[in-house]
Amino acid sequence: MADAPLLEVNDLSLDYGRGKSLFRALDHVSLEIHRGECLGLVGESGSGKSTLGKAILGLAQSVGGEIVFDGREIQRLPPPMRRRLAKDLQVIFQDPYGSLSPAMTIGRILAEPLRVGGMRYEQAKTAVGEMLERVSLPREWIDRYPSEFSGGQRQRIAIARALIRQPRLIVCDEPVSALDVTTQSTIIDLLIELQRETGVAYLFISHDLAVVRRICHRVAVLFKGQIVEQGGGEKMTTNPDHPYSKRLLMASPVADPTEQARRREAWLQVRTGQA
Amino acid sequence: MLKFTVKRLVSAVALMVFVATGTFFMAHKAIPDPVANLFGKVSFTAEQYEAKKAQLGLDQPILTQFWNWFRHLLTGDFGTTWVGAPTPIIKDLAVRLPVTLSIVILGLAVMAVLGAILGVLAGIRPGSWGDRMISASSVVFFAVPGFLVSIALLWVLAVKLGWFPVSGYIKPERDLLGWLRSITLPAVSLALGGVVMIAVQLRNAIVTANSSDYVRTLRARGLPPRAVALHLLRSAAPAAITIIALMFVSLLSGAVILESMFNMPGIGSATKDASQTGNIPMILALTVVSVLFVVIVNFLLDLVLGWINPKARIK
Amino acid sequence: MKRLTKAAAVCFAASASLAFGGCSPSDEAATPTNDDSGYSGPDHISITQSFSMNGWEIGQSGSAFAGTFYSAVYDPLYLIDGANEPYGVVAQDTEISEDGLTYTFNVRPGVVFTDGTELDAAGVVTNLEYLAAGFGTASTYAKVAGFAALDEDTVEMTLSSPDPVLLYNMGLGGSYLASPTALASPDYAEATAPSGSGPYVFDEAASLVPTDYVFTRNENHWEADRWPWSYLEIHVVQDFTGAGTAQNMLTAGDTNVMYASWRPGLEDDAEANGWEMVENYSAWDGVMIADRAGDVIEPLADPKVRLALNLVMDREARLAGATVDPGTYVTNQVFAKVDPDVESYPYDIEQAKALLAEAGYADGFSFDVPAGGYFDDTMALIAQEWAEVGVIANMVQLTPDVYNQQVFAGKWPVFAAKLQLYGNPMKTVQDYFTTGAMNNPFDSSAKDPVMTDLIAQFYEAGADTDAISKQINEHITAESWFGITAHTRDLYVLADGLTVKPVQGLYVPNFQQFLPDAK
Amino acid sequence: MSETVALATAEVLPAVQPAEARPQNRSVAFRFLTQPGGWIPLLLVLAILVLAFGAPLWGLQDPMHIDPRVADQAPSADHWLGTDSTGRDLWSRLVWGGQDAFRGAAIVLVVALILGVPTGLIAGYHGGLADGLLGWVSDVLMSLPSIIILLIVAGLTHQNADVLMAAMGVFMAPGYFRLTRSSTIAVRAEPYIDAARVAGISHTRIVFVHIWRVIAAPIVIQTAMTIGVALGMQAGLQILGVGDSQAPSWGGMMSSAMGSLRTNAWLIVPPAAMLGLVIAAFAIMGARLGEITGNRSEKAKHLTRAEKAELAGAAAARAAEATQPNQDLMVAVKGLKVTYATAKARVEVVHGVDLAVRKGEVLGLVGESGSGKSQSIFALLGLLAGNGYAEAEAIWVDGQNVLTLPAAKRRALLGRTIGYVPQEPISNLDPMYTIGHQLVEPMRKVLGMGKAEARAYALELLARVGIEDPARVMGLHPHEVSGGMAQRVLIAGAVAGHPKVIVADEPTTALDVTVQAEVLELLRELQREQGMALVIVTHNFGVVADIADTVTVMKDGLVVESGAVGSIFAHAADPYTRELIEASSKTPSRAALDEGGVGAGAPAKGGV
Repeated sequence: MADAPLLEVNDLSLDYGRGKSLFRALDHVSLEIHRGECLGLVGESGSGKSTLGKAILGLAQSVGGEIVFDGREIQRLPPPMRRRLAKDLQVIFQDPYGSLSPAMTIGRILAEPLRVGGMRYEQAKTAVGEMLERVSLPREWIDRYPSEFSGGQRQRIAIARALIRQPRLIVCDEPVSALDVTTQSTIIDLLIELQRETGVAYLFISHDLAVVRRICHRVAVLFKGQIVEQGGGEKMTTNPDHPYSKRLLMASPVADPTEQARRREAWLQVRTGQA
Repeated sequence: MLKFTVKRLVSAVALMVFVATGTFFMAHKAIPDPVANLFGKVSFTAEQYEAKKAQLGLDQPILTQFWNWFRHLLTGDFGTTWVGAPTPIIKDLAVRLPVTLSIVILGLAVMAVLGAILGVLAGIRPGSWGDRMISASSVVFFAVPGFLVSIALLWVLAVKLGWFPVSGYIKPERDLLGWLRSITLPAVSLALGGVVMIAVQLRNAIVTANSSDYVRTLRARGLPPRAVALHLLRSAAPAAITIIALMFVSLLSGAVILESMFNMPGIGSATKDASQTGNIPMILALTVVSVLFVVIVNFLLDLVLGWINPKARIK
Repeated sequence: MKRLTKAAAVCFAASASLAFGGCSPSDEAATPTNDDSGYSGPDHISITQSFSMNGWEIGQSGSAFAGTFYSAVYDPLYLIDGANEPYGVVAQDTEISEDGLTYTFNVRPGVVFTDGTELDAAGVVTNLEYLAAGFGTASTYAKVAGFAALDEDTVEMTLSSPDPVLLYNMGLGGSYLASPTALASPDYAEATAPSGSGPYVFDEAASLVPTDYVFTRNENHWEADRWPWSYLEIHVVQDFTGAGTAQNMLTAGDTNVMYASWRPGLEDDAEANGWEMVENYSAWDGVMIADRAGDVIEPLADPKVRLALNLVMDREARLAGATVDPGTYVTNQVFAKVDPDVESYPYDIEQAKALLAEAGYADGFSFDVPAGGYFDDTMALIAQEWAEVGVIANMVQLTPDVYNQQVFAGKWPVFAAKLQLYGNPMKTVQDYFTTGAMNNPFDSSAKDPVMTDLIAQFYEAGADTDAISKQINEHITAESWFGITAHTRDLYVLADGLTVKPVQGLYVPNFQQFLPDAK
Repeated sequence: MSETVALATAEVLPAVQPAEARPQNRSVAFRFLTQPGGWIPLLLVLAILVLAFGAPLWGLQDPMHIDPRVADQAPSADHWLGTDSTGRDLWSRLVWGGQDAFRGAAIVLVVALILGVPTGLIAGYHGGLADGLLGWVSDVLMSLPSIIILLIVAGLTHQNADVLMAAMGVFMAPGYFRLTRSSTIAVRAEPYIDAARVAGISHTRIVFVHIWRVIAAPIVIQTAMTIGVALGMQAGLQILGVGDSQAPSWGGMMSSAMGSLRTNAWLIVPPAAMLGLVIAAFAIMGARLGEITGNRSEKAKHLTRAEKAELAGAAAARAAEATQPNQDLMVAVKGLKVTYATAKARVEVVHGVDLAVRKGEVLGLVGESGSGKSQSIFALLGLLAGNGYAEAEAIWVDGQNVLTLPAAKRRALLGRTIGYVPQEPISNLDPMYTIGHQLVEPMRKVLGMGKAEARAYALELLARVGIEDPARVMGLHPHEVSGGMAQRVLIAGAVAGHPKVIVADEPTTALDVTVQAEVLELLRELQREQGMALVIVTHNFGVVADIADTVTVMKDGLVVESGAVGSIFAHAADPYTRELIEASSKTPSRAALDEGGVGAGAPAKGGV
């Protein structure tokens, strides 16, 4: 991907709380995402992966560093300019039950971003219908409420909402972690197809290396607010270099007894050596 | 715990100062020419009017009046009452406070005990007839104002059956049993609304705690039911205690009507008379005292809450 | 409900006019003859009443409400007997000079105050000078120029002009004596206990001000043996719920004297419990047309208009209600002794309309009247009746105390009221017609030449006050000075064989009136 | 007086969790109207409103007309409710009085809403200084006995009823403020609000569209309660003599009726009954609405003792003939059925399941959410929720069929023979007690240890489960420790009684991957050391591969396959099992998928 990156994060730092309870969530983080690429961001809780997602989406204010989207610094944009950015930069959240307003029909939920773009509800209805079918949900369900859908279906609606204005980058914050294993793989495959079709880029945040391996072209490992290693999906999920990446890989159990036995032995070595 | 206590203390004092100042200026605005009212049925000449005005200090600018009043307030001197024999209000309060406090505290006790018993009974066996009865009756008891309840009680228990004196307050040192009998009816009338509130609150807290993960884990450890019950009570207690704090304020308000109905010389009936005769020092004293009690009770309950629930300490 | 027969009603009326307190229902049941030694009544009196009091300072004892409290702890110079005539208590051998300007009396020996001071003439003079400046008692001594202690036990009062009502007022509560030493101390007014010489002493510890007062015997009182009771109690009950708090206390024995107003079934309860009922016609009901000169409401200057306002009031209809006291005596006169020769106003709407047309107010007029006191129902009915002839009275809402204060400060030309009836016509004239009197806020007498002349004659020394007050009564009825509908009575219900001789100027009788040998 | 009760209603009614508030507002109204608890009070209130405000139409007598001749008459043909002591018609005064009552309540409501709701939205949405300041003012208002201030205000306004009611509205505002603020804070925390902001939706639109839709229902409930309280307080003030005594009002009627309570007790009945009725109607409506929109799931029908006894009886009978399993099985469950009783029906979630684990071995119980795996082990432990009950041919634990044991004996197994490790670490520790107390208490009460002995043993166990500074941790409270540390404490608690079998319900699902590996290793070591059997419930086949000897796969309340780990992984018989294994085993990398151009849908062979 020789051309200029779609998103550049340079030397970004972010703190929570003040004084005694100051907590450095991001510590001089830098990364790039190119058009049509899926960058995995892997880390454990407290590693700062969600915070980075929020900073990029403007939901959290950094204390230093820049976030350049399509060549333009987007952290200090005045609200109207920031709102115009909504067309290109979208989000999918983890909790299927919390990411859709319970009091609105899915038709209205999906139409809302379009109406912000100036379209009236009637006009938006056709676009919404198409989008529903694109995420393989029947068009006629437009007037139903989120509570009438399963977790997997709700995430499809959330994906539809993210895609409806043809964004160029979607921050996916652990989009499948709350789903069953079988449903997870169908949603991942949907995301992959949509990426191939629309050329949208993903920042895919997860704690599960198996999921990241399947969808991400490149993977960055985050530990206590710092990116410890970045690399191709295959390498980072089989033979990473940084010790923490190694520990992370070896700690995730694999559904194969012999392979898992071997991995546990390796994990024990690393642990005793380290301990 | 200390930092938590100090913080609560500071906000309590701030509240008292705010209320005292607020009521002072509101009362003076509410009753612009208090002197005229105080002459009652006797006609008076111009210079008698001026003499009285000077005697009460009303001729000074409002701010100096406020400062004089506030300075004395800090030393516990509420000034003298303007209506009736000019006695120091603090003496009058000394007679009146025990009356109101007996009713309110007995009411609180009845509310807490009855509420706790009903709440625990309903909480332990949810869905039982007791539980359904309590939640159903909570709507009715909540709806019916306290003074209607007191009329019914007065009529049946005092007038018809004569178990309780019809009116009047008997000093405890004069006749302990008589004292208790004289404050029971007003206290119970005030308490009934609160009993159901606390019962419902306790019941909900117990049911939630009972279905919580940690109680299941405690049972999985083999803990006998009685020990588990203690855990339930401790986690349900904060909810009930917050309601008691809220009910204390409404008890005080309720006292105003009930003391007049039962002819008991408490701060409640004094408030009604003072507000109608424009007796400003008395109004201010009564307001400050009742809010003081509310603040004290809230402060104590906050401490108890903090002690019971470690998480609340860092609030 | 046993309705009282017409005859009995008349008997009540008669007793009012004869003012001798005879013919009260108690007469029928022969009162037990109790000579001094054989007193057979209870050992205490406990009165339940709805009037509270404002402290022990003798200067404010003038009002008709506090008499009971003061009569327990203070000795007065004069009191009033059942026949509304003043008699000497501490003051003996009272002599009044020919020109009515000097009064001399001797001070009874042996009067000792609770703080040990002995009463002598000088002590009486200190008291009288204090009373002359007292809040409630100043009007009593308005015409007194000075007091002097002629010798150890004789006091002389010199008046600036004759005052036939002086002794009556002093007897009504204006002459209670406090210890001279106590009077001298600066915070006397704030004393929470009286320093009197009376038959009983206020027991502050056992009392619960302002609802329960207890008085214990004063053994070294100069006529201690005349008082058979070991202690006295007064319970103040604002009967807010009307649940008959007082009556329940009577039934329960918590009290043995109840001050009450009539209600259906009271006689039956009295009979069932063996209580005795004594009545006292204490006030008139109706509306006060004070602005008789039309200063504020111009049409009221015309007697025809005032008469018209009286003619539309259906006085008989007011008696028809089931809960109206059958003892209510319909009249429009202000004198307690209703003069049969003075004709009453009939109920005649047509004539009222004619009179209004004559006076030029055919389509009526309107004005404001106060509301929010305790007489709203009375005013509402009268306003409704006046409206039938186009006279609109708009009721303006006030709080009870603002109502009282503004009404007697002369701010309202017309107001509903329930004002005292005095057994002694002289007091009625003084209180309703002399300048500055409380019940004469607009001072109409000064603006009516006939009235000013009659008042002047009334106050000449040795005047035939009865004859003059009769002429005054005829004049004010002809000129319709008042809108009175009836005289109402208070009832004292006594248990345990107690009895009382009521005094028509006092709402609640002094304790002296309960004595077996009460005057 | 009862004004602070309105503030309590926010607590009394189930705190509405906005995220799951019943969304279909349309059907909320529909369901409200079809319930007797809904339409009856509504109809009653509407009838009274129409009656009151349509008063001139009904040809009533003039409520103000005084006629002494008919005073204090009992109800009769021309005076339906009789007359009061001045001869006025009670029925017309009661009807006209309705206008005064509802007018007053309406003013209170409007003022309380205007003051309470916007401030609640601002405080809840923006927080910070606004929240602090408004919160303090609300506390001040709540701590003032309102009757005193209202009496003063009555003096100020010379009994002007409207201003007085507005002042009462100010006292009711904290009720709305607290409710709106807490609901807004709850909604504000929901991801869909962040999604809306990312979608470029302005703050105001978020507040007035997203937040308003969800807090509308609780506000309606609060309104029903507030009207009731306002009516009560208005009457209370009128009884104290505030306001115009002549104009018809319920409070005024009661005030004069009290004056003649002894002579004509009937006078107080109509106004008191009407007031009580209207207030109760509003309160009932509020409670019904609360239930409909509340988050309370299907009203759990708690099994009465009788029902449980009957079921136990049946189980005991069946157990008698059950055959004795072979000796080396620590736990054997035969034909387990678990059913939950809701208000409407009984729902069976486990339909006849057999489970077994040999002594000293590890059983992996695998299945997706809703497969009934957790319910099965809770049935085994006898810890089903109140409205759940289990039936089985037999549940053998350590050679005993627990179904034949009396409850006390069966409970005795817990903590001694059977240990339990829960899933969510933090929520399984009692927030009110220190960690030390929660370890020591079972030791003393169940294992009969002395205080010092228990404390020492607890410290030893904490060290054994890998906690560096046991003494410090003993004094901490659950909210002061990390998830990993809490899970270690729970494991210590489970093994304290030297149990013969540990039942662990997804012990590592809530933990980070690295901590998960540590905890699994700890479980494995303890299991080996003490030769315990271990039943581990999980949805992750990786965990099964890591620790289990035998596997049982469950789906929709049934066992689809069971067997030794090796054979299941090598050649699982059931397609569902194969699919599960595939999903969490090595998958092709994204690069591989892109080259092959293979449809992302079809799972390629191989794994991570």
